[in-house]
Amino acid sequence: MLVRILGNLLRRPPVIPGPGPAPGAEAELAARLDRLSHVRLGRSLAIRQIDAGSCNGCELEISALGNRKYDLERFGLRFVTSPRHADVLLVTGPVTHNMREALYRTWQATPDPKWVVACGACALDGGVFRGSYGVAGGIDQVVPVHLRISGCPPSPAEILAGLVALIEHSARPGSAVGVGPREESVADVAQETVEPPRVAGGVGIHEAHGAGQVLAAPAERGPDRDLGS
Amino acid sequence: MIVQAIGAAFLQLLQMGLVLVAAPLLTGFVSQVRARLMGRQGPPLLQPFRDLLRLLRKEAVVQDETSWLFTATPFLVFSTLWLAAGLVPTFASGLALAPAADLVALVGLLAVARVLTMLAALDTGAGFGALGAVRQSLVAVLAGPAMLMAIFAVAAAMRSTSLPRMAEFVLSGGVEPRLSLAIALLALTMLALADNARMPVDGPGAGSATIGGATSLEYSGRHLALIEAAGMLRLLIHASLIACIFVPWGMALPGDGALAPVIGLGAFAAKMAGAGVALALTEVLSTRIGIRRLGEYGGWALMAGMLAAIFLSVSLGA
Amino acid sequence: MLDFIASLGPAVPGHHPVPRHRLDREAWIALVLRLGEEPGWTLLGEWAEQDRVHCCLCDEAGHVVVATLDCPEGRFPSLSLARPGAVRLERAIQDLFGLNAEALTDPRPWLDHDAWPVRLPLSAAPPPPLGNPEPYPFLPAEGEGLHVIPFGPVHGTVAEPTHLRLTAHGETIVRFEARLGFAHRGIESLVVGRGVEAAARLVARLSGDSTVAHALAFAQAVEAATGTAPPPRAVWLRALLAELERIANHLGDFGATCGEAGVPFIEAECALLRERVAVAAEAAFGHRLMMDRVVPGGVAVDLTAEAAHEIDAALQAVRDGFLPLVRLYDARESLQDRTVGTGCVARDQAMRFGAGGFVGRACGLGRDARRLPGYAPYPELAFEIPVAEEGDADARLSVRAREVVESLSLAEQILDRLPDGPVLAAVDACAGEGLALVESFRGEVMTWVRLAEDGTILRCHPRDPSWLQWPLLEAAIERSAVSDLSLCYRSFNCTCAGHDL
Amino acid sequence: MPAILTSVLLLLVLAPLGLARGRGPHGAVLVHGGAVIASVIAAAAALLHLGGFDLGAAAPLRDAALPWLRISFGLDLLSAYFLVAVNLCAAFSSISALGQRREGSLEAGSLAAYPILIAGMNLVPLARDAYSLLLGWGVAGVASWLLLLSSEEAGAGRAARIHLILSGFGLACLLIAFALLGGSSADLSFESLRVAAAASPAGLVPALVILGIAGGIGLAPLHVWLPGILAAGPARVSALMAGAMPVTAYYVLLRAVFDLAGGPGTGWGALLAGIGAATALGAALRALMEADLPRILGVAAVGSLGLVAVGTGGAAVYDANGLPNAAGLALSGALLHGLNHAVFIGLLFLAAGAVVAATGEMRLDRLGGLVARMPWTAAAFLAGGAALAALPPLNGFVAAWLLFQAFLQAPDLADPGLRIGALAVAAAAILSAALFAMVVVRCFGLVFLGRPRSEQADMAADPEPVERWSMLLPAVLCALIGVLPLPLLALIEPVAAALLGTPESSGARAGVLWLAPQAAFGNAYSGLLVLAMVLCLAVLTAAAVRRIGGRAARRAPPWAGGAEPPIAGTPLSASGLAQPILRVFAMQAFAFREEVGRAPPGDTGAARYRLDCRDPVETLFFLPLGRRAGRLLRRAGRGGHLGTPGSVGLAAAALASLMLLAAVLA
Repeated sequence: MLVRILGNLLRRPPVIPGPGPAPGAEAELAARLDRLSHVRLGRSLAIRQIDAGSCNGCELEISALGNRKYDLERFGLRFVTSPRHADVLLVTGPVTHNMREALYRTWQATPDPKWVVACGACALDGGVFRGSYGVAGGIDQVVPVHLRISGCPPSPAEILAGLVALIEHSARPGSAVGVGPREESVADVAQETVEPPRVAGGVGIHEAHGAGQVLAAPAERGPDRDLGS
Repeated sequence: MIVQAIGAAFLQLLQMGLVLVAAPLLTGFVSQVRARLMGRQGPPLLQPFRDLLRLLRKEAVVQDETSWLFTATPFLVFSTLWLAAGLVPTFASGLALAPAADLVALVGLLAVARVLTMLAALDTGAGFGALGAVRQSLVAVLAGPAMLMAIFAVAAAMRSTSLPRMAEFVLSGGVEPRLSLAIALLALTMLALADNARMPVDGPGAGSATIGGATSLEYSGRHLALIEAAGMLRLLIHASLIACIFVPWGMALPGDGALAPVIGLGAFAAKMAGAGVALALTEVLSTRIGIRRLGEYGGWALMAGMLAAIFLSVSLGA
Repeated sequence: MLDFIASLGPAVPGHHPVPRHRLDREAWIALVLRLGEEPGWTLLGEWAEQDRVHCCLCDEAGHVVVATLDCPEGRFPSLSLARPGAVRLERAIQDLFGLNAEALTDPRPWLDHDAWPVRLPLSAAPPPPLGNPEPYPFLPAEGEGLHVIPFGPVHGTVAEPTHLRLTAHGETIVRFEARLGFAHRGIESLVVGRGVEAAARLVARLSGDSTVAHALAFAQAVEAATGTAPPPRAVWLRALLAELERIANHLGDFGATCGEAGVPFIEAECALLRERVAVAAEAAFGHRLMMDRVVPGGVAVDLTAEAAHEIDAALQAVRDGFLPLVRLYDARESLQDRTVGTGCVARDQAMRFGAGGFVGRACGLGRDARRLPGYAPYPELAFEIPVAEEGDADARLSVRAREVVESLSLAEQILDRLPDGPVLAAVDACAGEGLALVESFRGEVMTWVRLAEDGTILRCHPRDPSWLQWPLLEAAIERSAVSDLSLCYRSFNCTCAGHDL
Repeated sequence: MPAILTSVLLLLVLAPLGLARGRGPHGAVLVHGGAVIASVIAAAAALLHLGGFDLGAAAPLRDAALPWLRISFGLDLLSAYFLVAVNLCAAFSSISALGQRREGSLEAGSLAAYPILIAGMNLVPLARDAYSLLLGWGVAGVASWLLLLSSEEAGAGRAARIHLILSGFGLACLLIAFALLGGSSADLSFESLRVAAAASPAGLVPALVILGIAGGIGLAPLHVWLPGILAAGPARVSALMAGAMPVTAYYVLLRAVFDLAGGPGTGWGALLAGIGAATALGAALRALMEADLPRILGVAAVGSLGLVAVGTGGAAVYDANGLPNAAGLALSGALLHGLNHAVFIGLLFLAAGAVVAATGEMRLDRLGGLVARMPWTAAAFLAGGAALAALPPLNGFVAAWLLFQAFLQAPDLADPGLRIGALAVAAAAILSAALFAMVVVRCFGLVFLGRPRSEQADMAADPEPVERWSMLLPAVLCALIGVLPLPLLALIEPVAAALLGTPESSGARAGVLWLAPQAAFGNAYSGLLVLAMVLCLAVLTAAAVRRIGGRAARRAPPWAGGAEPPIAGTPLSASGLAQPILRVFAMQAFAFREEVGRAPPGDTGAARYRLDCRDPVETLFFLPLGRRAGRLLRRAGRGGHLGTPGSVGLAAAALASLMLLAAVLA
């Protein structure tokens, strides 16, 4: 083991070349958020993953981001346990009614500026589970979504591309959403949130994979609030 | 006399600044080396600075019903550890603040930081954070005494508990290698691992098994930045403490020329790099011990400290 | 057992491949009583329709039978007194169908958190919600100075939603209870009225890590109900997919458990091997998790020669990479210090709950659906079912490590002997009932379907093995310290998504 | 000297006044106000004497003594130092009592006994002969017994009985010790005792004195009862009995063994240090087991005195082995800690009293969240706790630092056994300090932090300003001594030097701003610098953080994994907090046993948990003894529940019989 570990120092890591930011996503993100207040977080983002009722396929792929091949940490991204430490909520699954409150509370516990990334087909609009009595349908029904990563499940490379777009974006001045106290309830947020465009088509056998793309969605929020207000 | 005092004050200022830069660098270096050992590319060396900056720019969420202690603790802990780090000679021994605290007082400062952290965790009231405080209390109860016993041995061999004096004593060749010193080094290393929540006692990403992370679960934004920075400082304190006592070579002494501090800086960087590699190797190669074994681990560290002191006091008399 | 059940009531025609007997109330009670005397009879599942309940039993010889009780009054005698594994299944039946389990030892609600827009969603006329959610009553713990440590439903770093509630005194665990149902998406209601293809896609998303096993069980059940025979090449390919999935998951969990015990090196290596399998699966079948590749009637994609080669290479890489890690695990006493004796499951408890998979096999129960009752093509393949006796985390790890080796060999055998031919057969649209048992990496998946005349789904119940393993996880954690919680949790790796439906 | 005697007389006059006006509206104010004035005067006069301002002490009151009782009083450095400590504690307790006007009418007997207790504790250091010393001791003992008797706390009667037995036992031991010391001579004045002791060193005297005071300061194995006694009284009495009384007992030890008998020698010194270390360690562990705030503080008081004993014993060993510098360091540390003890233990009891008065609760598990509701009390408690835990920059750390520096000299001891013994004692003492830090975290964390765990705790409020100052003053004093210890050490060193008979320069005050004992080169500590630097850096940090990051902040409910807070039962329990430490340390020594009755999976019955933890001394030895003694006492006197006249009569009778016994023996 020692030999292998020391050998690792000499070997080149088997990492894939860093995926560039997903095309289009960054421009979208910037266009949507620039009018909000200017906070620059730099090349460092902490991610709190939330499973809001997914089939755990997305979780498998998200976990894979930590392995040597994708090596999430080289971009300055890392997963954290407490939402208090997080900047990004990476949410998967069609929000089940049973997880609705928990998702909202976690969102509320996260300090501003923060982003919500909807990851996977179900997270966008409920996916195959849309219409069930148990499912609220789409993350944006509960919290505002800033970035959407489709696919069932999206491959690690696709998730990584989305997250890299986000970090590129956060490294640029004038990126993040405002900071301010808020007291809304789940219902308020849901009302505030405009129905974002849905991904065309369901998830079929052949389009399920490789068709993953990153879409940016508007985050319609209340009136802009400046830092420190 | 005045020139000397100004020189000491200047060195002290330099030292206070140096530790602020060196602490995140050491942490970043350790995670970089660890990542490379695991065959990953790992985060950039400067990532800890970026993380701290990001946290500083964020909003701070403070839990309901916490008191002033919760918000004051990050500042107090950080400044306490900053002072403590500034008191350990790194590149030069003639520091102005040296008489403010010797090694014993340094242990006291570390204890203050630990107690404050635990109180802040208890202030959040409940759940896992409080359990983190419980676990940290076990580390604290074992680490402080074990460290003092190891210091006892070292101080008895070097006839002082003042760090600059100890370093100078070693540099002057006044101490021959002894078994007791090796055991004391072992004890101090074990404690450094335990106190910094490093493997094999603890490690990142262990969920409910962690000690270190649990107490800071409710912190966010600038408070979290300070808590994390304090953690980095603590690691630096332990590393530079061991370097100062056991390998002081390269350190600039008060009488040395103007170039000596520069050499001292280089030597310090090399020592910290060595410590970083050693730590990363330990973390990659070891298995985390269960918390039920934590008592044993601390007990062994305490025993090692005791043993060092006993060996030394027996051999000194002979 | 078959004779006994047959003596209780008449067999229902059109149920394949195992018999289903309709029992009356007295016979059902006789069955409950008999179950109390026969520890060897395993309760594989219990599910309901709007006015009847079914249970599936398996004896030591691998005979499987389904018993049905019509309950027009909306109540049925509970099996929980004889088989504690039935408790949660019956609580779910109460929540979804409103059928009342009499003398249920634990009548608290289960999947229903009072958050749905309806109550009893699968009953004939779902009433509106009560709208006044009451706090869930957790099981009590008594003693001086106890405190509660809650985790979740958002917990860990990347984890499924479940609320874990620990009652402890310092580091001593006094009680551990998991509350599930957070991932309840209502799959059982979504599939109703859909065609088998659409339903297959939903069932494949029951639990992403065992998507092949669930899809396979569903496909087999549908094929049994409709009398479809999948082409031989499809049967063999399905087994290949299933073995690849087993290998990938065992690798991931072996690494994660070692990582939890504090050996990040093994975790990193295993993660890379798992990635290797996923990449090969994508190259060969076009999906990293092989989701939607198994469909009723066969498989959706054929395996090309290059793809077979790619898989072969991946298998070889896993073999080369994994065996040294297992040796490393065996050689490290400090690692085994964490795993040996941690999270112990007693054999009799595992039997009472009918836990299958590596959880059961780690405490001496050798049940494996691939062998008993067995399904094609496994009777033609040479493999062993590893069993350990200790029931602790170490035993589970070693069982899983040996299963990886067996699965590698199985996959290689399949690649060697893969028959030629078509891979998809048409599924007739006809009425029928089918049951299938398929071994997922966690244990046997039991899926039961009833099809309507037009071939749409009338009722489908996929029972994930986690149903029977969660209670054992709770018991195993109670015997450990708080600090071993995540290690224990990982060594079981029960799924929430698969369980919550 | 006259000032001190005057204040003692004032206190003695207050007693009948209290008895007479006790039921009146102003009785309590009169008595406690008088006590404040008397103790402040006495403390100031003693401090002045210590500082070298001679206020007529040159002429001891021998002539003014009552010839037929051969009572004589006087003042030297040692007496003056202890008078400072005792009267500081007395002053703070009296101020606190003065502030507690809401209690209305106190029982007259209690009002009368209170000034007598202070007077008795003043008489002990003032005494110039064994007889007067024992008289003072006896007066204090009986007065505190009366105070306990009049307490309304549950178990006070039993505590009073035990206290009386312990006092009587201590008195008897001391009597015999002095008798042995005096030998054939009937003159019990200190001068003649000194001469007599020098002529024939009495080997058993140190043992008898140690045994005599062991009950008073709770040295192991007599530590079992003291916490109960200390926890039983009202706050002002507990503060006095825990803060000042043991210091008086410690004075008796120093006077009898070091001054009169010329030092205990290596053997008894080592024994004292060993017992002290064992006491401190045991007390720290016990304090982690207790669940009531006053009891924890009682145990903590015992532990803090254990450290004093460690220093004293160490000083004796060093002195006997020709290491005067180390001896001076150790004794300075011990003396300083004695004064610290009087201040911070008094403070902690007063703060605990305020908490109990405000909430009616003393169980840790029923308190919580008081830091927002009683901010001043919390601040004072935190200061006292930090002093107890020997955390810089408070006074407790200065004493611990001096003791550690003294122990660093252990390798210079010639005897290897002693060296290793010193190491063991040092390790135990250090460990106990670390454990006490946890005791403080546990107390402060559960009482003042988190969310209130009972309605009473939620409704609590800080006490009135007078009572508040009675806690804040000692807290400030703790910080002051910790930050600027040198002036005090300058006063202590001559005391230590006089006791050890060494030149004065042995001590710890070579530096200007920092402590720098000459014995060890380069070792230095400055609380002032540390505190100033930490505060500067904190301000600097806060400014920098604000500049970089702004100050956006919001309050939010706790994040409990997305579950709805608050979740019932989540606050950490007092015993749960201590469990991991106790499991490591107390498994064997305290028979720490946990039993978990787990329900099998599927069973909905309750899981059960039981914890067993006992002090072995208690179970093996004292429980049976105590039972027998209790039976005896109950039969003899019906114990606790006499009326006021009855108890006063009983007290007078007890005092008279003690005096008679003493006179006869003398």
